Amino acid sequence: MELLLEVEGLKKSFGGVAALRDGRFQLRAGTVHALCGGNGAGKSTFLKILMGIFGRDAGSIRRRGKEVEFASPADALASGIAIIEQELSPVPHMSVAENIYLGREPKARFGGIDFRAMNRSAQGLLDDLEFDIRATQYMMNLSVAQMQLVEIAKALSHDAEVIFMDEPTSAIGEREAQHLFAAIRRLQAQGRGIVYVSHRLSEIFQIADSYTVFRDGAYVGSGALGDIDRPGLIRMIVGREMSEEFAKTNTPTSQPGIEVAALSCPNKIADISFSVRKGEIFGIYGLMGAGRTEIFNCLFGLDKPSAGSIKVDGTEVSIAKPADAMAHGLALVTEDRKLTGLNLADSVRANICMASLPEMSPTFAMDRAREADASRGMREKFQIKAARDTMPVSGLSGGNQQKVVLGKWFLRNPKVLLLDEPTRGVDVGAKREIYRIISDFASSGGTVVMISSEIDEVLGMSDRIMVMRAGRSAGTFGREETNAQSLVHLST
Amino acid sequence: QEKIKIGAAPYGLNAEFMQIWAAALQEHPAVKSGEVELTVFDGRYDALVQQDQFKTMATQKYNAIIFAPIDVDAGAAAVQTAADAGIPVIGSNTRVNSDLLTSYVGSDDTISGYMEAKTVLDKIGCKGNVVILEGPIGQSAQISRLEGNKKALAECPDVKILEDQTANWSRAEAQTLMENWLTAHPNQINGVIGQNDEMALGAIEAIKAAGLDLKSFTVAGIDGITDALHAVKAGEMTSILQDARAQAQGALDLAIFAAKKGDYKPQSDIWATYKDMPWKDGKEKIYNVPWTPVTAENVDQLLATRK
Amino acid sequence: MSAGDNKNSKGWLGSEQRRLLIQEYGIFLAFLILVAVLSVSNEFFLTAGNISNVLLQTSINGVLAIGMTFVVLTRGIDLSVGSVVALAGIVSASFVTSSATAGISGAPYPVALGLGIGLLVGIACGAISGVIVSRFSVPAFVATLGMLSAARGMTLIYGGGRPVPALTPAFRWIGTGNILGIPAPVVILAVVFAISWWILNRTRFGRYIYAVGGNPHAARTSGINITRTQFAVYVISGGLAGLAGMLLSARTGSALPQAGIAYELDAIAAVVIGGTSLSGGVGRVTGTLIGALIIGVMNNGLDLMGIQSYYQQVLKGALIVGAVMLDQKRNYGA
Amino acid sequence: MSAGDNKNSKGWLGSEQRRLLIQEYGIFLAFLILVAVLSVSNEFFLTAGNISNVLLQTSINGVLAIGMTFVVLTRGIDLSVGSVVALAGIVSASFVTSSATAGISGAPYPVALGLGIGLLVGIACGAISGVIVSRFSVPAFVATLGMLSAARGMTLIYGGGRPVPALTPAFRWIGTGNILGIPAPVVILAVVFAISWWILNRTRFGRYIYAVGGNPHAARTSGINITRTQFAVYVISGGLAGLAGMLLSARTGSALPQAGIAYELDAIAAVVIGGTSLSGGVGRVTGTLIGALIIGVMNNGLDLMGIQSYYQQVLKGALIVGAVMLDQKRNYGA
Ligand SMILES: Nc1ncnc2c1ncn2[C@@H]1O[C@H](COP(=O)(O)OP(=O)(O)OP(=O)(O)O)[C@@H](O)[C@H]1O
Ligand SMILES: Nc1ncnc2c1ncn2[C@@H]1O[C@H](COP(=O)(O)OP(=O)(O)OP(=O)(O)O)[C@@H](O)[C@H]1O
Ligand SMILES: [Mg+2]
Ligand SMILES: [Mg+2]
Repeated sequence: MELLLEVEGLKKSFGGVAALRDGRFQLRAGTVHALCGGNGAGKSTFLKILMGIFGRDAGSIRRRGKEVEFASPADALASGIAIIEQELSPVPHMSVAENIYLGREPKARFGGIDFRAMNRSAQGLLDDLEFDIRATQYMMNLSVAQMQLVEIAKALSHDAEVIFMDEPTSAIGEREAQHLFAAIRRLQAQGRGIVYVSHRLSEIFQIADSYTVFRDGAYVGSGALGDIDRPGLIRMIVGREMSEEFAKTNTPTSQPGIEVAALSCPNKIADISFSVRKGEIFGIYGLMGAGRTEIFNCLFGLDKPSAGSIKVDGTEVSIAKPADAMAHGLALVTEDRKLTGLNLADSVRANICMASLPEMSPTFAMDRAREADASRGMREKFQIKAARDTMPVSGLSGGNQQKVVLGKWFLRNPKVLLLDEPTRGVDVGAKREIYRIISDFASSGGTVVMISSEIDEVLGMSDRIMVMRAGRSAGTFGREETNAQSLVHLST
Repeated sequence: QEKIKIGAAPYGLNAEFMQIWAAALQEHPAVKSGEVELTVFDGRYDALVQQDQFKTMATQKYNAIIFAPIDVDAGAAAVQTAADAGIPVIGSNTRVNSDLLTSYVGSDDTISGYMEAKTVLDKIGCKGNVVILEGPIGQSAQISRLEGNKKALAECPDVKILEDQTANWSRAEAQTLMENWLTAHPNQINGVIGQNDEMALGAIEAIKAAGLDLKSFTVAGIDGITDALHAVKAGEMTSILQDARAQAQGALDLAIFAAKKGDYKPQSDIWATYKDMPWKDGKEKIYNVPWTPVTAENVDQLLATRK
Repeated sequence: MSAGDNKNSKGWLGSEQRRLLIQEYGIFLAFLILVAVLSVSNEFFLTAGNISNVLLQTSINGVLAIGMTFVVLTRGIDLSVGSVVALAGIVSASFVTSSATAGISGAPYPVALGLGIGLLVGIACGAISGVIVSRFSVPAFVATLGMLSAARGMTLIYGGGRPVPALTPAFRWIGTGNILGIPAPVVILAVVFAISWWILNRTRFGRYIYAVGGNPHAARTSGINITRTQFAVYVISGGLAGLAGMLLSARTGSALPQAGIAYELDAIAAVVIGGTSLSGGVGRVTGTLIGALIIGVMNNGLDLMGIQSYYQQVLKGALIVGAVMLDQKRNYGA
Repeated sequence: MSAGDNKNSKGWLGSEQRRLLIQEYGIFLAFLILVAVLSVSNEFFLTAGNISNVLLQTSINGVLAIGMTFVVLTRGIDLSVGSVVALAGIVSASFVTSSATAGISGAPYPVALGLGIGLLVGIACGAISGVIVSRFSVPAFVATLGMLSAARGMTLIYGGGRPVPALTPAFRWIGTGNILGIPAPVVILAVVFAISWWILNRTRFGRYIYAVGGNPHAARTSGINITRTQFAVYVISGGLAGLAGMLLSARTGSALPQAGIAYELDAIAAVVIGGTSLSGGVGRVTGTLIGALIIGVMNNGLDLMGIQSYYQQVLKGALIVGAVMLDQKRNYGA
């Protein structure tokens, strides 16, 4: 069978720190190839080099047997390669259609753009994928998930022979993921090659037919997925034996931690009530756009609810801004780390300390020893892989960035933890670790509310689960009385 | 009786000289008596802004305009605008290269440039080294004053011009420049020719700050601004008074004269002060306001007018 | 009464379009208010002559601001426009002067030569800034500040520090002529605006400008040549500054070496007042035009009312801020 | 030879620190090269007297640029500093003049009163800009451009367009005095720098500034009060502009209404040359100091070498760009 891409000995380092030491793989036509590895293994770096986004330090890339050198993504696109990047990169003040056809706008007479044709084909594309997005909407008005869908549509619209998908499903819901898989199957049938990166192993086993594993920037092994089982793949990824169960140790107490009554925000959520006890992990499940994030925004003072009351520790509180919420012991891990979670230009240490500055500066001056300690503590707790803690977070791999956000909020020792897609982009090994940390937090009397689009995660971690549908609660269920099917059923 | 509407268009009002000029207009007897309604337009040091203001005045049908342009040549277009609207224009302070100017009241900058350089050269005995602090390059006053400076310097071929730079009429810039020159030419500078008082004062500050004796320098400026009068009184520099009041009030008299089509007698006292500049029935094209060197004798009297 | 209302809402814009206009250009409302206030408080303000004046007075800043819009949309800034105005003005003038003392030997040449050379000078300055910004990743502020200083120096060197007077009537026409009763500079501004609007809103290059400013990374991964796009906007800004320089000398009848000082501030102000963000990717050239008109109307109106210059400066400061505040209210309030 | 090398590398900085210094402040290298070239080409450049001159000439722009650094780090810009220099200078001077014609009745007052009032004026201007930017979300460019115009107007109104001369010797001391042989303005700059460095690098407020500039959304979500942080940086910039205004009038011996015009450009230039990004969140006040020194050294050096002013301007433009290009090479190259 023909090799669409063949890569050997790819090397890349940033400021003396090796990100990729030996990247290798072979992509055959008509296959879906899973690229696996832990956080910081070098997957994104590898794909970015192949796409011409980064230059390489060493190694060879052969496209259909011919040695190639991509100086920029334009070259890669020209040779029939497209990418869905891990980090979303929308042009916010442009329409969806303009984002999709950026750089390839259909021409009209006199050298202008045929906007009509562009909108029509973009809408056609989105409709084919069954993504519920209008092509004329401004990108900045979309939710993270919707932006991710647009990125998917954009990559597919390129009609490329090779498509890289770097964690395309990390922000989207189950239903949309299935639409994506259907599209992937169609591409596969046309003899194209897809490289698929995901930390959700079930997806890999569902869609891919071969795999390559990287660990610490180097090739570890490859093969057909039919020849390996789930524990085997995990062993290759993390380099040791590891079970995959949810480490659930908490037992809910009877004291209320956070109580929400009749919370409403026009056009977003209506009449949301729930109460979470100390020591409990309360899951919120729903399809994308169901209004889950909006609940947290209202609770944390990022948005103004039109009605409703919030009680923390049994006393009613009024929250107008995040600082108020924090004063009452709330912490919020937001779903979009790039937009609301991190100051990308600043150091790992500064980001970890960002929400605890007053506590760390009793006399206005920062207690730098405490900052360093806190940073070291969180890096150990979440096993954040960074060369130095003074390096900018923008230089961290996606999963490690997510861990920095978690570290920032755990550092505050909150009473109530609001988690919005907390394990987005986190590898199997670290996920387990994070589950354990969340669970320990609950066992020691903390209150946890967790939004997740991953059914396994919600079912595995939560004591009770609220299902959201179109801005309203579709019911709350105990862990034992529900299963994946009924959750999906309720949410649609 | 209709009031006479007169517009004054000075090139800019941020510096003291034009401020005195504008204030003198307001103190003219005809303005005080209410016979004339005067509006002053700030040209913001931009030829085009001035031209636009002429259009504005034409729209509003002013009876006459007093004009102190930023530039000799660029002023012509503005004057043309006024002429097209049938409004007489009286020049003041800076000439305009235009036949359409009704008349002009000002002082010849070439003369003052010559005079100040001459004072410096006389004091240093026509030998030694001088530096020149110039106005913004290309501005009419800078060009003419430099011409005068050069004319005087040509009479003393032994005098060397060590440095010659613009400090843009600015005291702070001149101070910095002089600090650096004092370093680059230690004990070599004998005379400082500042094309205006502000820059001369800046040079004096630099000399003082460097701990040097002011007596071993001869510093000259032009205009006779208040600070310079004080400095002259203290024996630190020489200056030549450019009579802003005479330029302004003279021009205003001529403007009223033009607006009333000759049915007017001048009201300002400046015609009595300057015997060398007779009114001549307002028929002259050019009225040259004489330069007055500031001396120990007249400085107190001049200072008294600045209250 | 109600009939009148109905008639109004069927005016030259449908109500939906009007709503959009106000939402998109809250600044347009500020402009209308300013015009309304001035019309009431001064009898001359709304005369045909004065309207023509205001447009004429806006033309140079308008041309500069439109060029600046291109640059600012890509997250850049062009501080050099004022100096380029002077340089292009003086170089082109030296080819079309009938004064023997100034100008290069043999001038005046045909007016087209003068115009062509003025444009070329502007484009060359823009190209240099463009290369420094796009190829060498020097921050635009630094690169164009360097050009501000260098172009001013070259202006003084070229003309020996003296103005070039006595431009030929043919050349002066572009600054003082009329086309169907409309001043030539206003017609030129209109043409520049129309072309720029078309480029920014209707062509690929326009989209690339927005994309490069909105998200350079996304632009690059979409195969857009960022270097070339950035380079091009500085060339455009330089070329338009060259054009503005010629308009300026043609209007004043002589090219001054100190022309155009601080023009960059007014140009950037028009851009920002018009709603274009200095962080790039957002904004419209229509807004810029309104911004330039606000500045022009303000200067004209305050002069018309005969407000004393010192107080004018205070008022201008307050008005600029007030206009934009009104805009912000519209956009973010309620 | 090799022994000498070894000795060198054990110099006042360890090799690791030195590497960091060059990496972080590529501009420092540019500065050293500039100094080296000037030392070789002019015998006076490295004399004690001239070094003191350069520092003195850098002091006012240095103070302004440090204030500007605070603002720029939060993604803002303060165009009003030049006008605030003039306003604070003239108001404070009017309290400490011994001239009967100028000043408010009863002046001179004690120098402390004059200084206090000058600072207050600066702080008040900064506070107004700060409120407009932080509360009303007016773009900083517009808000401070308004203040640029308004403060200049108020300066002219306050002083009637005339300078305030004859400042008391006690007041003039801050501009012309010496402390242990070091000019007082240099000492003031050093103190301002030290405090600012401490605030930006060692305090909670400094962290807020970087966070707000780096990602306002993330800062807000982390409980940081953006409004208050933004407000504070404009107050700091205004206060330092007030201080600079007093230094300027104390140095020149009289407060001029046209003082400080275009100072904002030099201040921002120092900030940007020093590596602080106009898009906020990244930069160091040490870089700003080096940036201000580069500008100061350049002006001084070109004057010392007696280069003609037209050519100076061209050279200055080229040098600024060159220095930053060197820096960029260091950062992104190899
Ligand atoms: N711009 C950069 N500067 C410095 N280091 C970088 C940069 N980009 C990546 N790295 C480093 O390279 C290593 C590999 O990162 P990469 O993003 O390729 O990992 P990944 O396999 O995609 O991880 P994840 O699953 O978390 O997305 C990481 O250790 C990261 O810190
Ligand atoms: N920036 C925005 N502008 C306008 N509407 C928005 C915006 N963000 C979200 N919405 C809409 O608000 C509703 C609730 O969105 P929210 O983000 O809270 O949903 P969610 O359940 O968290 O889903 P997900 O995060 O998976 O998209 C949806 O209808 C969504 O389309
Ligand atoms: Mg990755
Ligand atoms: Mg969500």
